Amino acid sequence: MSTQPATASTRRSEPDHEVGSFAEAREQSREVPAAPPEPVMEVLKLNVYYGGFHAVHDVNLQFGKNEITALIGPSGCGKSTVLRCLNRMNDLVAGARVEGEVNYHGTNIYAREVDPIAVRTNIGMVFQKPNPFPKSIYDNIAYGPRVTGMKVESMDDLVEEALRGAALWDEVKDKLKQSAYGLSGGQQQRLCIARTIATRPDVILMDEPCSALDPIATSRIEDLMLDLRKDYTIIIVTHNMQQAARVSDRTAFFTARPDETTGDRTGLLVEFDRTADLFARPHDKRTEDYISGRFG
Amino acid sequence: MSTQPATASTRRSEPDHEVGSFAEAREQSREVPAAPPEPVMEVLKLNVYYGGFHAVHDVNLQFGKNEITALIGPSGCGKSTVLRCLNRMNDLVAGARVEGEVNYHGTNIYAREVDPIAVRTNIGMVFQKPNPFPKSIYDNIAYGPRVTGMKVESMDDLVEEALRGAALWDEVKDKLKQSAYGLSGGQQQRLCIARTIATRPDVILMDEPCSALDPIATSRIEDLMLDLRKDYTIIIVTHNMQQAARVSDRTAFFTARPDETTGDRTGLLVEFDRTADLFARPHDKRTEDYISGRFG
Amino acid sequence: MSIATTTARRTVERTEVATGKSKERSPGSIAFLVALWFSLFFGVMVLIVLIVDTAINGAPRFDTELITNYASRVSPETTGFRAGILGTIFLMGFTALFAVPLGIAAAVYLEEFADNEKWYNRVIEVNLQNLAAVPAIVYGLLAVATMALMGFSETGTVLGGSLALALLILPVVIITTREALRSVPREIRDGSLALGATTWQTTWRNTLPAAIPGIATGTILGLSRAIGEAAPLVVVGLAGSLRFDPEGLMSQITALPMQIYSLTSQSQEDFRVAASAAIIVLLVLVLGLNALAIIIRNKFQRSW
Amino acid sequence: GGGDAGQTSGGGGEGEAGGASGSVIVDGSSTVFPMSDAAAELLSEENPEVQTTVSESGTGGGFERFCNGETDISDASRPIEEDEIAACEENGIEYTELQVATDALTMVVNPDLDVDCLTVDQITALWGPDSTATNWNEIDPSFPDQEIALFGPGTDSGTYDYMANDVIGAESEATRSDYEASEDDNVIVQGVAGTEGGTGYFGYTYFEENADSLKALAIDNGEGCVEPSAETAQAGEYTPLARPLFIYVNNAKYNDNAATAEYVDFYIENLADIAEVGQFIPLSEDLYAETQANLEGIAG
Amino acid sequence: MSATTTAGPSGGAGLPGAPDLRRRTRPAEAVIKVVLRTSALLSIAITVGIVLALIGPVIDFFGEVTFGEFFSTEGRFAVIPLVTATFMVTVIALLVAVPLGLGAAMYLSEYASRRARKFLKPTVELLAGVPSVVYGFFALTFVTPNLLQDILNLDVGFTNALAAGLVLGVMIIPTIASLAEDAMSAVPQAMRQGSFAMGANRMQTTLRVVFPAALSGIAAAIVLGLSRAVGETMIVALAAGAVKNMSLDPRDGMQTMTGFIAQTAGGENPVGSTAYNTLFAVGLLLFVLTLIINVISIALVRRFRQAY
Ligand SMILES: Nc1ncnc2c1ncn2[C@@H]1O[C@H](COP(=O)(O)OP(=O)(O)OP(=O)(O)O)[C@@H](O)[C@H]1O
Ligand SMILES: Nc1ncnc2c1ncn2[C@@H]1O[C@H](COP(=O)(O)OP(=O)(O)OP(=O)(O)O)[C@@H](O)[C@H]1O
Ligand SMILES: [Mg+2]
Ligand SMILES: [Mg+2]
Ligand SMILES: O=P([O-])([O-])[O-]
Repeated sequence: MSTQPATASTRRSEPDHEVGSFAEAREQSREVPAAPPEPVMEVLKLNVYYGGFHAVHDVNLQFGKNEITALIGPSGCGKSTVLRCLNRMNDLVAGARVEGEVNYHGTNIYAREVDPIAVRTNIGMVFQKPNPFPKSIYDNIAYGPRVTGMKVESMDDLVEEALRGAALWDEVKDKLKQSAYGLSGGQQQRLCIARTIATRPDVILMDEPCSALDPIATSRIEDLMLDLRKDYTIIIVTHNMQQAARVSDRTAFFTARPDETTGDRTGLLVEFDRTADLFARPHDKRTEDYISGRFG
Repeated sequence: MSTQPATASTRRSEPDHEVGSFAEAREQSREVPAAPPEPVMEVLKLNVYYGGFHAVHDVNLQFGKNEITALIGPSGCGKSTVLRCLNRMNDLVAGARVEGEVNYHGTNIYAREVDPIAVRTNIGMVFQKPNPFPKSIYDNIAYGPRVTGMKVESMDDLVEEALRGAALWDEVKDKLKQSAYGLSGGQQQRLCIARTIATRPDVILMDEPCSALDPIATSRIEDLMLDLRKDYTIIIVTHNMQQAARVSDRTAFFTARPDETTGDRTGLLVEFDRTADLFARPHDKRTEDYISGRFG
Repeated sequence: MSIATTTARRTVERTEVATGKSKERSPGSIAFLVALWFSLFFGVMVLIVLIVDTAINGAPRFDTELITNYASRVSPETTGFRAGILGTIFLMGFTALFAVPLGIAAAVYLEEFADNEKWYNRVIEVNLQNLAAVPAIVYGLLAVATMALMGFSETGTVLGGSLALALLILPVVIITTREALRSVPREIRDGSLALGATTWQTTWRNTLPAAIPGIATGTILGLSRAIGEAAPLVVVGLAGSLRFDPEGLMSQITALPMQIYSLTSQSQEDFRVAASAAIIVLLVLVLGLNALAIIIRNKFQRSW
Repeated sequence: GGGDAGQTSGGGGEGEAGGASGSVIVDGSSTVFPMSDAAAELLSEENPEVQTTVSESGTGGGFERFCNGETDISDASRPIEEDEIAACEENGIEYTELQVATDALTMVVNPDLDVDCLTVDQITALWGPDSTATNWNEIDPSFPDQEIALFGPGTDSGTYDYMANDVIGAESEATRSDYEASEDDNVIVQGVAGTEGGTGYFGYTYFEENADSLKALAIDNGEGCVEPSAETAQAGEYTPLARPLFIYVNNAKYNDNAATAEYVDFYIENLADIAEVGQFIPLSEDLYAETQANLEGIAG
Repeated sequence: MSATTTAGPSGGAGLPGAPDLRRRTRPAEAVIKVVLRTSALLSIAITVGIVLALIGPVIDFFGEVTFGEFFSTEGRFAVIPLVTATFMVTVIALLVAVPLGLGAAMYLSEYASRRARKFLKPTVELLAGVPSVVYGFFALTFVTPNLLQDILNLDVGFTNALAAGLVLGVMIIPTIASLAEDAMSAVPQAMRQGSFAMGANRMQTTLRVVFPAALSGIAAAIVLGLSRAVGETMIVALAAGAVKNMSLDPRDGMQTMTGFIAQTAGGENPVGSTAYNTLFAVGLLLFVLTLIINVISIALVRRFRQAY
C-alpha cells in the first residue's frame, strides 16, 4: 500500500499498477464456473437508442442460472438501460428503441408474438428507490398475484411466504393492514422484493437496490440476495464496487465513450468476467482505472 | 491482497484490517500542517434543524486558509446541510434553524448585525448540478459584480480574468454572447466557478461539484481546484472518496446516527484529520468501515 | 439475521411468454381505452357540434358589415357588432392593464418573499383559491361598490367594466404566475443568491424573466375567460346599445357577449342569425387567445 | 353605420338643426327600448356627432337613475309612480312625459284550441294569483276538455307587471306562478305553438310576426269581444290590454344639452317610423298632436 | 494560470481578513417589498370588499323580510327553491363531468404520449374558454329542441334543468380533467414502473395504482368543478328557466340562484327596493356556499395529500 506523494501535474501520467485493491473485499462463497451455467438469459448485440441518442452499443452478455451478475460502471454508461431491456421495461420509455436480441430460455423477448406483460411476470424488478404502492403491506404483496390473475389457494399464505422470503415477516406480521409508508426505507425495499417474489418470477432484476439505504439495511439486503440466489437468477446494477465484489458471482463492467462526431456518450460493455477475476486481474485499462478509483 | 473465500455468514465477524486501501490514490502535493493554518472559518457546536427534525448535531470544524477541506460521508449525513450553513444559504430553506456559531474571520455570521448577503459575497458557492443562468456566458459572469454593485473598471477585463481563472477562457472566448446553455456539463460547471470567482470571494464552497460530470470533466475541475487553492480557501462536499483523497488537504468524515426515540437520522462529525492520516489511519471504526467500502 | 425459511422452494413454474396475444389488448383493456377515448373526445365533439350548428345558423351573415356596422334595429339584415367588438377590445386592454401588474406583484410576493409558514400568508393562499371559484356575477356587484366608493357616478363605462373583469381574473393571474415562478428551478435562485444578490435582484433579473412564458400564458387564459363574460357587465350597467367608438377609460361602451345576450331574445330571425354569426366572432377571439397561449407555452417552454 | 366619433361637449344650444354634438343617455323600460334604440340609430345616420347610449334597466330601474340625474331620458311602459315623482322632486329634477306609442298585450293560444274570446274575469280565472285551473273547461264549461299549458314573461318584466296590475288588478300585484316563465318571447311563441292547450301573452306586434303559428284571442270587457289590432288599440276599444308607452325627458338636460334636444326632437318628428321599427302601434293623430304640444312645452 | 489579483476579501474595511459584514439598509428593496405585499393583500381586500358590498343591502333586506320568509320553500322571497334547483343542475352537471373528466384525465396522464398531451390538453381546456352565453344559447337552441326533444324524444319543457345541467357538465369537464390530470401526473413514475414490473397492464396500473394514489388531488378537482357549476350564471339563466320551482324532475324548468341574480340584476326592480336586495341576499348565500365548498376541498387536499 503506497502513499507516496505525487504532484498534481504529473499524477495522471503515472500509471498505477496496484489495481484490484477492492478484490480484498471480495469473499467468495462458492466456486464460480468459467462460463455462466445454463444461461437463463442471453443478450445479443443489444443496441438502445433514446430518440436519436445512441445510449448503448453492441452489448453481449449471458446470465447463468442461480447466479448473481453485477453490472457496474460510471454514471450514464447505460447500466440501467441494459437492465430495463431485460424485462422490456424500456417499452414504457417514450422514444426508447431496442435493437438486437434478448433471449429468455431461448425465446427472444422482443419477438412479435411475445407479450411484454408475460415477460415481466417472469422477470421481476426491484428499483433504486423503494417504491411501495400507497396501499397496505398486505395489498402491496397481493397486488402482483391479483393483477396477473395468478391462481392462488390462499392469498394469506402467499403473502406470508413472500414476506418470509424477503426476511420481513417477523417485522411486519402484526401490521399487515397498515400502510406500507409506515415502514423504514430498508423495510420498504424488502417489501418491494417480497412483492416481486410473490408473483414467483424466474429472474429478479435490481437497479441499485441499496443506494438509498443505510449501511445496516444495505447489509440485510445483501444477505437476502445471497439467500435468494438459491431460487432465482439475479441481475443487479450497483454503483458500489464493494457491493458487487461482496455479492456477485460475475461482473460486467460498462463505460461510456463519446461519439467522435455527435459527442453522444454511448455506453458499451468493456469486460465481463467472474467477479474475482475482474477485480483481481482486469484485462482492460479502463476497468483497471475504474476499480482503482481513478474516476467515477 | 487477499482473495480467500469467506462464507457469507461469517464474513461480518472477521474484522478486516487492511483499511485505507484508498490512500494509495492519494497523491500529496505538499506538506499539510497538523492544525488548519490561520483558520478562515470556524464552526462551533453547530446544530441544524429542519422543522422538528434534528439534521446535524454538534459539529466543530476549522477551515485553514488556502487549504482544501473535504466533507465526506454517506448520503443524508448532513454534509450539504453543514456546507449551506457556512454562507447562510440555509436561511432560504423554509423551516431550517441553525444553532451554534459559524465564525468567519472572527465574526459570527449568524450574529444579528451581520448581513447574510454580504456573507455570500465573501463566501461563494458552487452547486452539484451546474446551474448557469439562462443568459449569455458574459452576463453569467457579470451578474455577480453587477448585483453586488462592485466597482469595476472594465467589465470585459473582469469577465476574461474570471474565465481564465476557471480555465474556460480559451474554450468560450469566441462565444461570450451566446447562451450558457450551449456549453457542455463540464464547461457549465467551470462557468459556475468562474461566476463565483468574479465576485472575488474569500472562500468557495462546493457541493459535489463533479457528481454530474464525466471523468474527463471531473479531472479538469479537480485540477482547477488545486490551482484555485493558491488564492482561495475551498470547502468541498464529495461522495467520491477517491476525489477527496486526490484533492483535499483535510477531510471531515460525517455519519448519521438514528435517534433512539424518534428514529430521526441525525448527522454528526466522526473524524476530522489531515486527509492522508484519515485514509491511512482512521481512528474510528465507522470511518474505517466507510473508507474500506463496507457500506455507502 | 433471519434468513428466509422457504429454501425448499419448488421450482419456478414459468408462464409461457410467447403467447402471441397481449394482456394489453385484452377485451377489458380495449373497452377501457375506448371509454377513455370517448371521454376525451366527447367534449371536443360537443364543441364541434356547437361551432358547426352556430356557423350554419350564422352563415348568411359572414360579411364585413358584421364587424364594421353598428347595431341596427332598422335594418336587422345588416346589423353589426362594431361597438361591441371595439368595446370588448378596450375592456380587454384595460383589464390586462389593471390585473397583470397587480397579479404579478402579488404572486411574486407570495412565491418569493412570503414565509409560507406564517398564518396570514396561508390565509391569503386559501383566500385566493376561494376567489378563483367565486361566481363571476359577484365581481360585478363588487365593481359597482368599488366604483361608488371611488366616487364615480357614471355607470356603464370602460372603467367599471374593466374593473369588474380585472377583479375577476386577478386570482387566475396570481395563481398561474405563482405556478410559472415555481417552475423556475430552485438552483437558479440559489445560484443567484449565492453570488450575493438580494431576493429582489434574484427575482427581477432571473426568476421573472424565466417565468415570462408561463405568466403570459396564464394572463392570456385569464383574458380569454374574461372576454366571454356578460353577467358582471350587466351588473355594472354596460349599455345594451350604442353607436360610437370608445375613446378612453370613461367612455360608454357595450361588449360583444352582452350584445349577443340581448339579441338572443329578439324576435326577428335576422337578429338571431346575426347573433349566431357574432358568436362565431366571439369564438374566434377566444380560440385565437387560446391558440396564442399554446404557441407561447410550446415555443418558450424550457427544459431545465 | 360607421362614422367618426365626435367629441363630447357638455352643453350649449348651438343651433337646433342637425349641428349638435354631445352625448345622450337613455335608460328605462325594456319594452320601449327598441323604439329609443331605433331613434338613436336613425339619428346617428343623420348626425353621428350625437352619441346616444340606450340601456334597458326596466321602467323602475330607469326612473331610479333618471331621478338621480344620471340619465337624460327615461323610457317607461307605465306612467311614473308617486314615490318616483317624490324622488325626482327631491333631487330637483323637472321632467316632461311624452307618449310615444301604444302597446297592446295580446293573449294567444295554440291555433288548434277551440277558444276564441275571453272575458276579463276569465283572464283572471286563468292567470290570477289564486287560480288553480288546470283544464280549459274549468274556465268555462263550453271550452274544450284540454289541459292548460301556461307561458308568460318572468316577474321582472313590465309586461308581467302590466298583466298583474292593470289587467288582473290583484292586490298582490302578481299572477299565478305555476307557468313556464321566460324573458324571451320566442320561448312563449314556441311553447304555445308547440303545446295543444298552450296559451300565453305578449306584445301585439310580436303576435303579428308570428300570426301564422298562433291564434290571438279577442277580449270582452263588457262590450263584446274585441279583436286586437292597431285600430282597436288606438281607438281605446281594446281594453284593458292596450297601454300607452312613454319617454320622460329631463327638462334641464333638454334645454342645456343640444344633443339631448336634438335626439328628442328627432324622436318625436319621426315617431311613426320609429314605432314601426319598434313593432308598436303608432299614435293616433290626436295623441301625436298632444305629444308634440308637450314637447314644445319643454323649451318654454 | 494566474489569478493572484482576485485574491482577498472584498470587504469595505480594507483590513485584509476582516471583511465588512455589517447589515446594510436597502431602501429601494424595502419599498418594493411593501408594494408587493400590498398587492398580495389586495386579494384579502377583494374578499372583504365582496362581503361588504353584499352585506349592506342584505341587512336592509332582512329588515324587511324575515329569515323564515327567506329560507322558505314558497313565496316571493323564498330561496329554498333556488337552492334545490342549483342542486339539481349541479348534480346533473357532475354526472356528466366527473366520469368524462376523469376519463379524459386518465387518458392524458396515462395513455397519451407527451406530444399528444401537449396538443390534447389545451384542446380539452378550450371547452372552459367558450363563453357561457354561447353555451346557454346552444342549450336553448340545440340541446333542448334537437337533442332532448327530437332525438331522445323526452318530454322536456322549453327550459329545463336537464339541458342546462348537461351543457354545464360539458363546460366543467376541462376543470376536472385538467386538475385530475395534474394530480395523476404528479404520481411518481416509480409507482407505475413498480406496477408494470409486477406484470400489470396499463389499465390495472391506472385504476389500481395511479388513481388511488392521486385520489386527494382528484377529489379536489371534482370539488372545484362543483363550485364552478354552482357559480355559473349565463347557461342556467338562459336554459334552466326563470321560474322558481321546487321540482326534482330534471325535465322541468327551474331557476337557480345565479339565474335569479342575473334576472334580478337585469330586471325591473328599482335599486334599493326589497325585491332588488334579494339579489344580494342570494349573492351572499352563494358566496358562502362556494366558500364552504372550497374550504372543504383545500382541507381535503391538505389532509390526504399522499407523501409518496
Ligand atoms: N428516458 C431517457 N430518455 C433519454 N435518455 C435517457 C433516458 N434514460 C437514460 N438516458 C440516457 O441514456 C444514458 C444511459 O443512462 P442510464 O440511466 O442507463 O445510465 P446508468 O449507467 O444507469 O447511470 P446511473 O449510474 O446514473 O444510473 C445516459 O446518457 C442517459 O442520459
Ligand atoms: N430542506 C430540507 N427540509 C427537510 N429536511 C431536509 C432538508 N434538506 C435536507 N434535509 C434532511 O437533512 C438530512 C441531511 O441532508 P443533507 O442534504 O445535508 O445530506 P447530505 O449528506 O448532503 O446527503 P447527500 O449525500 O445525499 O447529498 C437528510 O436526512 C435530509 O433528508
Ligand atoms: Mg442507473
Ligand atoms: Mg448533499
Ligand atoms: O322594461 P319594462 O317595459 O318591462 O318595464
